[in-house]
Amino acid sequence: MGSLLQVRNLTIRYQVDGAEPHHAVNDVSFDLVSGEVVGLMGESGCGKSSTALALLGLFAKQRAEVAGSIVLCGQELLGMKEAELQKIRGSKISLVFQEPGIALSPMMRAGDQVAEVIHAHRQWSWKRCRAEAETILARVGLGSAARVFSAYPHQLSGGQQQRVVLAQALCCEPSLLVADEPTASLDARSQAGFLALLRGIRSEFGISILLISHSPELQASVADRLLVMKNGRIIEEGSFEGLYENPLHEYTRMMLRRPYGVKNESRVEADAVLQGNSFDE
Amino acid sequence: MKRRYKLWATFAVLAGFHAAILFAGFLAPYSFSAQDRDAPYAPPSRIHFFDSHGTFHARPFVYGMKDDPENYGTYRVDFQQIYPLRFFVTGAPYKIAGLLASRTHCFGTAPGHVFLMGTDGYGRDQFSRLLYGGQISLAAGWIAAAFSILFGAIIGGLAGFYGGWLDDILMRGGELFLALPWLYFLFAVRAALPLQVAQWQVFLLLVVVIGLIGWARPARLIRGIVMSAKERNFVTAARAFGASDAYLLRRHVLPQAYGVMLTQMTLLVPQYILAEVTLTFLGLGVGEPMPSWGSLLASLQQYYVLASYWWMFLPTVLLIPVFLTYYAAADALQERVKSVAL
Amino acid sequence: RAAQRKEDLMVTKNAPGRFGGSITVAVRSDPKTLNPVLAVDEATREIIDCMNADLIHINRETQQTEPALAKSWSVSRDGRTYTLRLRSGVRFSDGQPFTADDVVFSFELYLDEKIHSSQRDLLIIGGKPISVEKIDDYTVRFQLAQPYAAAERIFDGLAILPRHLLENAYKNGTFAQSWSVSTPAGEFAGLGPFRLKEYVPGQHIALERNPYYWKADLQGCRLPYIDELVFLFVPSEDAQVIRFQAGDTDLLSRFSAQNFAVLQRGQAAKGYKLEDLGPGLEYNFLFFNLDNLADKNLPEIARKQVWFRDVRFRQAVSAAIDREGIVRLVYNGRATPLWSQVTPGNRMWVDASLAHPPQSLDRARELLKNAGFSWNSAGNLMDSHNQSVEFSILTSSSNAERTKMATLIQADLAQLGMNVHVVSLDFGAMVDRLLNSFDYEAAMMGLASGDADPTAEMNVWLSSGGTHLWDLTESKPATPWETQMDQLMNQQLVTMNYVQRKHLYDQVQEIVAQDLPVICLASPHILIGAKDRIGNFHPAILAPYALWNVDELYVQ
Amino acid sequence: MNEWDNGVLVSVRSLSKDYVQRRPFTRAKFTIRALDSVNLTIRRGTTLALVGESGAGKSTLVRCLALIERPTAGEILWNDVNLLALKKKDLFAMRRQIQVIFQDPTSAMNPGMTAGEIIEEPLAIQGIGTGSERRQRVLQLMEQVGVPAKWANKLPMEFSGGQRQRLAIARALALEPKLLILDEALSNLDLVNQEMVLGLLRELQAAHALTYVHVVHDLRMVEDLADEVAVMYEGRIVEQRDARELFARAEHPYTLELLAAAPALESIVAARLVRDCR
Amino acid sequence: MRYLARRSAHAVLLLLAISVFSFALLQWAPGSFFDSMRLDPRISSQTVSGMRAEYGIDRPFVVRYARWLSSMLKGEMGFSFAYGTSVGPLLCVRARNTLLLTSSATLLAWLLAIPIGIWGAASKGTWGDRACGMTMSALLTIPDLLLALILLLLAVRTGWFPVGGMVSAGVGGVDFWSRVADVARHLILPALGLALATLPILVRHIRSAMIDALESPFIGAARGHGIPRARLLFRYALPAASNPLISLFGFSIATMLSASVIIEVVLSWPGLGPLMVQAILARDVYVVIGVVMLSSVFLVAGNLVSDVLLFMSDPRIRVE
Ligand SMILES: Nc1ncnc2c1ncn2[C@@H]1O[C@H](COP(=O)(O)OP(=O)(O)OP(=O)(O)O)[C@@H](O)[C@H]1O
Ligand SMILES: Nc1ncnc2c1ncn2[C@@H]1O[C@H](COP(=O)(O)OP(=O)(O)OP(=O)(O)O)[C@@H](O)[C@H]1O
Ligand SMILES: [Mg+2]
Ligand SMILES: [Mg+2]
Repeated sequence: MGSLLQVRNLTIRYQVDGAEPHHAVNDVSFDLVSGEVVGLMGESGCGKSSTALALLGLFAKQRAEVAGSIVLCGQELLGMKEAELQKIRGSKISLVFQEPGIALSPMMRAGDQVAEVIHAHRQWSWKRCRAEAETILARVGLGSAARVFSAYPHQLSGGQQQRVVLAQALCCEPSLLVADEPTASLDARSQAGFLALLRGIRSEFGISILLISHSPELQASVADRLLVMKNGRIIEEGSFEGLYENPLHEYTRMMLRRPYGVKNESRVEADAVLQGNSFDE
Repeated sequence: MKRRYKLWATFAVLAGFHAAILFAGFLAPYSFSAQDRDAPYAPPSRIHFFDSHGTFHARPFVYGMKDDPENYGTYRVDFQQIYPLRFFVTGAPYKIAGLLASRTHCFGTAPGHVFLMGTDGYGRDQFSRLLYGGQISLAAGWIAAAFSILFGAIIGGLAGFYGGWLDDILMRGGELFLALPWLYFLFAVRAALPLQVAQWQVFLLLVVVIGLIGWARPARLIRGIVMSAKERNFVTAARAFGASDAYLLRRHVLPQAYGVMLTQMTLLVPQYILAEVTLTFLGLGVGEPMPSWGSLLASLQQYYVLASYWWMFLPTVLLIPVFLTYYAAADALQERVKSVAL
Repeated sequence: RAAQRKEDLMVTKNAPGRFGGSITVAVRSDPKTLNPVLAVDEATREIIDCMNADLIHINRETQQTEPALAKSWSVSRDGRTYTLRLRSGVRFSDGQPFTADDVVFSFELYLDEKIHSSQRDLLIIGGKPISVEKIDDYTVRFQLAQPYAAAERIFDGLAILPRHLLENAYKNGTFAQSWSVSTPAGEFAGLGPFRLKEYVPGQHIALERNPYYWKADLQGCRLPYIDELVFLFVPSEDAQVIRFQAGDTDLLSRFSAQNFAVLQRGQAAKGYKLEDLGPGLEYNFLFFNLDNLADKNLPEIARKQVWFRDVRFRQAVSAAIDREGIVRLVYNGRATPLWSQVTPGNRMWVDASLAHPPQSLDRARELLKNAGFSWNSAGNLMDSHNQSVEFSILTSSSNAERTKMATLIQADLAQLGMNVHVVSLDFGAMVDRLLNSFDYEAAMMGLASGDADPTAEMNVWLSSGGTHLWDLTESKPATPWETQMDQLMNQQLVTMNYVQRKHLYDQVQEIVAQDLPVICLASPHILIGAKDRIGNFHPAILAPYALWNVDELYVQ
Repeated sequence: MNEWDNGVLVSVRSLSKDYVQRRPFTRAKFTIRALDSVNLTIRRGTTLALVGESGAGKSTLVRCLALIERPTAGEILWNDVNLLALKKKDLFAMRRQIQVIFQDPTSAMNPGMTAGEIIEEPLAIQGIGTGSERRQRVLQLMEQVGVPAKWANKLPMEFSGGQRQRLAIARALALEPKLLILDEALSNLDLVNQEMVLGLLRELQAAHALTYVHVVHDLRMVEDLADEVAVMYEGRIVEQRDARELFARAEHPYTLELLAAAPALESIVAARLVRDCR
Repeated sequence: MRYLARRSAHAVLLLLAISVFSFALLQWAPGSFFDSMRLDPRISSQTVSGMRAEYGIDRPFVVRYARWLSSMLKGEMGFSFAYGTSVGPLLCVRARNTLLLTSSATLLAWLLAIPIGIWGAASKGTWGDRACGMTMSALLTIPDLLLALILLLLAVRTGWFPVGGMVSAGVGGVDFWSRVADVARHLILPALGLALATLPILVRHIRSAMIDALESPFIGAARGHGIPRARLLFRYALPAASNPLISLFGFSIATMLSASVIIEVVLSWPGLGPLMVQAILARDVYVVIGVVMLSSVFLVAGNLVSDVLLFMSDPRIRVE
């Protein structure tokens, strides 16, 4: 499989009013192969979301300075014209925003927001886009899709909002999905469902995923490879089990291992219950 | 960094404008009421360095004027008379910033006249009148606009924040205000004032009245925003800390209307300055011989001025950058106080 | 019966013109009514006059009376009985004959107290309404309570109305509502050169040729020449000027000297001509509040009235005024300075021997000094109680010229050390002060009587007159010169001999110039524009300036 | 026997909350029952974990508890006092006792205020300390939650998601409340920071006998941090138990499902290794 | 529905209040219609006072108000001293013309202002935006009257537009469509003038609200989903910026009857404007009150519309 995304020497500096610029991302390089799921982990504030935003070229000039190179399917994204970027965003590369609460327009119904994304990339009638949006919403686990469809974001629970955002990202079947904490406000059952969904589309369409998540469980379940970031740099890279078993840095170990819970005996029983319940369906 | 620089730059320019107006007495070569009955509607004096023979003069000069015998009421340059421009000349007495008496003017000519922007129908120097005019116009515009916005913010804020019957009462009250024929009120106020009150005071008073009456529009705009703003999560969050309504309004809700308030302000100041054009039309203007920007513009509204005396437009043209700087300042301020409308 | 009579056409002396075409004129506002009895304002009258005719008419060019619907008249020896012979065979615009009944009916309307015609007062002579009597179908007799010098002239502008159309309304008491602007065109009939064709509110009123009009030209062709006369309603003067310049309208009157200058520039190319007819009858003046303020609470003004009542003070003010400056700066030179109320345009009545002293500040200072005024170190004028002389001049904001004059006077008087404020109020507010509250110090006004004859001015100069602006509280003359003026005015009213009357009126003018109840300033010239293609165009200084001979105008 | 003697701090009795939503064009109303007669007891000095499916009504319950949403029916008793019937003045004092960290911390911060101002706000509103004391406290709080104090002048949108969440925690802690409600307050934090915040909370609990209601979706954390667990499902509390007990003796089918959906990390890693070997 | 009913009830009360206050204000203003008649030397003061009595000017306030109210209920809307007829029919035709003018001008102004304002916000800080700001402040500096005169001159010089009026003289007879075309041609200039006069206010508000809206994070998110720029501006940012614009829109309905006075006077559009100016200056009070009442109805309607739109556009605002 060919390389889908090449990031070279990505550097992001935030312009801060009245203070010196803040280096959020420093000289980050990595590759992503088609169909691959790469996990990105790291301490809060280490620059993960910034990297994700940079991949989609979402920085305004006066806010941040972005340098380096981002090549997607042989196209350099940095410095690309906004109009061309617009065609790529959402259809080739799409992003699940970290905080759904602020990523949704408060003035539009949830269903319409999904439909808008479809409408932007498909030459479909508006009616068809809406129908498609409804099926996608159902697929991301919004059981009462009709209600959610016509609800405004402030009428939805955190989890519901997150799934709307997920639906937006998935609706056009992008070749690269950048998911920034996609399950942060999902309960365990919904998370499992989401994982199933990811696997499903991955096997179905062969999309690659850059998965940003703090949850080692999530990373362990889906990520083929793991990048560990610290202070804006990638400090370690490798397969999950490799890093889990013998990390180079203490930092990595701390990111991956929960300091609690393991010692609890009752947990063993629960584990036993879970044994049969694999995610592969 | 860049943003801050922009704000200060616009403020500096504004400060410059205002200083020029404050020190009008010094900058203006003539008194605003000095009539030169031999030179009504004289065109602007051109400032020369070279005379008609091509000789260079280190000191800039203006030519004299004489009546054009062929066209009544127009002038010709009199190349015989050369009046050098002098600086810090002694002329009509005035008060610096309204306090210190002085007779020194920034520039002028000893004999002859220098009319930088021509003269009006009485032969009064337009440039001087423009400078002096700003004093009353700016004061009027600012005061009235401030009143409107202040009342608008208070009333619109309360109506939008509490809703219900309070909203009904305040907004219906606003409608009542908007609907009444205020012209009559102004007539009445003007008529009720004694004749001895100075005209510019009357005018200022009327503009303030207009400003007081004018709260209804900003109030409605602000109310709309407040209605939406008070439902935002951070307002709820502050409520959970026990914030009082006054605090919420002041700290969280009204700031979301700053953008609209600023916009209203930048629109209202010019509008109130120009309100005088209408007031003059109704006989409620600042009154002769006091100049004001409104009255300068009001004189433009006659066809013959439009058709014959292009320099009468110069005040308008000069007002554009002033208003534009207000906009720029408002823009810069808006960036500073911006509240993301989410 | 009457219709069988031979038609008694009036033949005009003008050069014969061409028939057909239409003329468009702009007026400031819609007509308020089309009923001649109720019409008050200028625009309304101008339109109504084109559709109606009077018995005796004042020729606007000669300023003399001439026969109209009355082909001749005779006056009794005592000057109290007028017998008018009417033209026979004349028809209204609907084809119905005109007889003495219509005249009697019309005067009944004008004189009816309940109708409140603004013309009624003109018909009250010596405190009694004139009486009308039908002698036969074509003769009427008018009885006056006292001899009246200008009796013939009162018939001017009194339209004769068709009894057959209006009698019912009058009897039902609905006359006040009849012939309003919403009445259909078919219900009108008049004796004027035109009749109503169409009225579109706010836009225009179109009149068409009256086929029964009673005038003919030298060749015996029935007037008027033009088929259609359209009045456009253009509310602003500037818009009128621009539309005239654009060729939208054919005639233009009532515009400022400045606009005259603008129009002059394009004159040749645009195919119109402009005429400066010299001063009209309007006179602008400054006057001081001489009302008796005893029962008003206006101590400040009452204090200043001590100055105002001093004739030397008024003379000083008059002497200080730069009338030439006013003419030049306010009117671009298209006005005539005035020292009394009669303008040189009023050829029959102007006192040519009146002195025209030029501006003289020295003389003014001299007069003030004699009156006990003095100057302090700052150059301010102080009265004998050492109060500084400061007063305000009230002007109407709707009249830019008068405000401008006041501003010039302000600067003139500043040279005398007087501190003068110009207070311009809207007309309503100003009039309220002049007439009701008397809360003013000095004011500027202009008056233009509709007629050149001095009788039109009675209300102004008689001390009991309703337009005796400077002192409305007065019922008996307060000063000797006022007594004399009352006498002179009353006397000229009953004097039938022109030379004697002129002598009396000259004396009035001299008193005005000397004692200055009002300080006359200037009279603007009547300025007229017309398209070159308008024939028989003979504008006059009396209103309607260009349209007075509309029946003779033609389009080349 | 009086339940307050058992150390019950808050008792929620048959609390219901209905939301109204309108259909797009017809504008027809329909009602969403977000809470359906919820009964809940919260014991003083303990941590209650609230788990449940997304949309189950956890946040709604939290908002009702925090007295920023009026329930449709029911009562909330705090030491015998019905909080819903409180007068304005008492409510003001009560607010200090109950603090909440919202699920969506960003929208709960005024985007025009700096981080320092945001954290200082509750102190200022409640009138605690002088200006400089408050600022001192703000910096201290920021350090405690692991956000560099030098960033006190940044605007909220200039922080990362996790940092904003920590600012929210700092703000809630500022008033030292008796009852602290955390609505998924750790969801955006990495393990290290989670542990750090939890440590802080534990410390405070030990020192001041604080009571926590903690909405979590990560069952793995529950037994570590909670004394008691309440499971919500479709607007109702279906189970309330001792945290340890829950894993052993869960009864409600939904609870069982929930437990089943959260495998332990070891098992996943083991599964991966197995898969790799195959 | 209940809301509308309540608002209508309020509106009736409000209109009553407006009429009472207007009456009081008119009472207070100096001068009366008959004063200027007294300046005519040919009319005696007895005649004038006779007329005053006839029209009931001297009656007490309450009596006059009651008389006016009853004539209002009959649809006459009082009596015009100048025209000697009832006010209702007088206003009717002109109100229609004014409405035609102002509604087309409002439409034009919004159609121009929305793209300009949005474009200004989207290209904030560019030279284009600055030039646009300059034009707008120039427009704001130019008094309406001057603007109207300039347009009139434009019409005269170019000959492209009819110079004032509403129909050409003599089109009475021709068929309906050419009459419509004729009116449309006459409409262009005044509508343009009116639109230009309100344009800077609208543009300024739209631009500023859009700048605020465009900085919201959800716009960034929408960008991230590849929403095309036009849709981003119109579908995402515009609704978020719409709040003050809706209030403004309400105003533009509210001021439909009174906004065009000067333009009407200069361009001789046969609307309420010239009538009202004359009535105000001549103190033809019932005409003034008639106009005031008519515009109050529009005011109430405009604000109602803006409130309903506000509730509909912003889901977060709760209707009580
Ligand atoms: N303002 C509102 N209007 C209408 N429905 C609402 C409103 N707020 C919440 N809801 C609905 O109420 C239900 C409960 O929402 P709540 O936010 O309490 O869920 P939650 O348990 O917090 O879920 P999550 O774990 O996803 O945050 C959801 O179905 C939600 O859509
Ligand atoms: N707009 C901004 N202006 C200034 N600094 C910023 C801005 N956005 C982010 N930062 C800073 O850049 C750094 C990286 O932020 P980023 O959002 O990429 O972190 P993250 O890895 O996503 O963290 P988290 O897991 O908490 O979301 C943080 O220290 C943050 O404070
Ligand atoms: Mg992040
Ligand atoms: Mg929730």
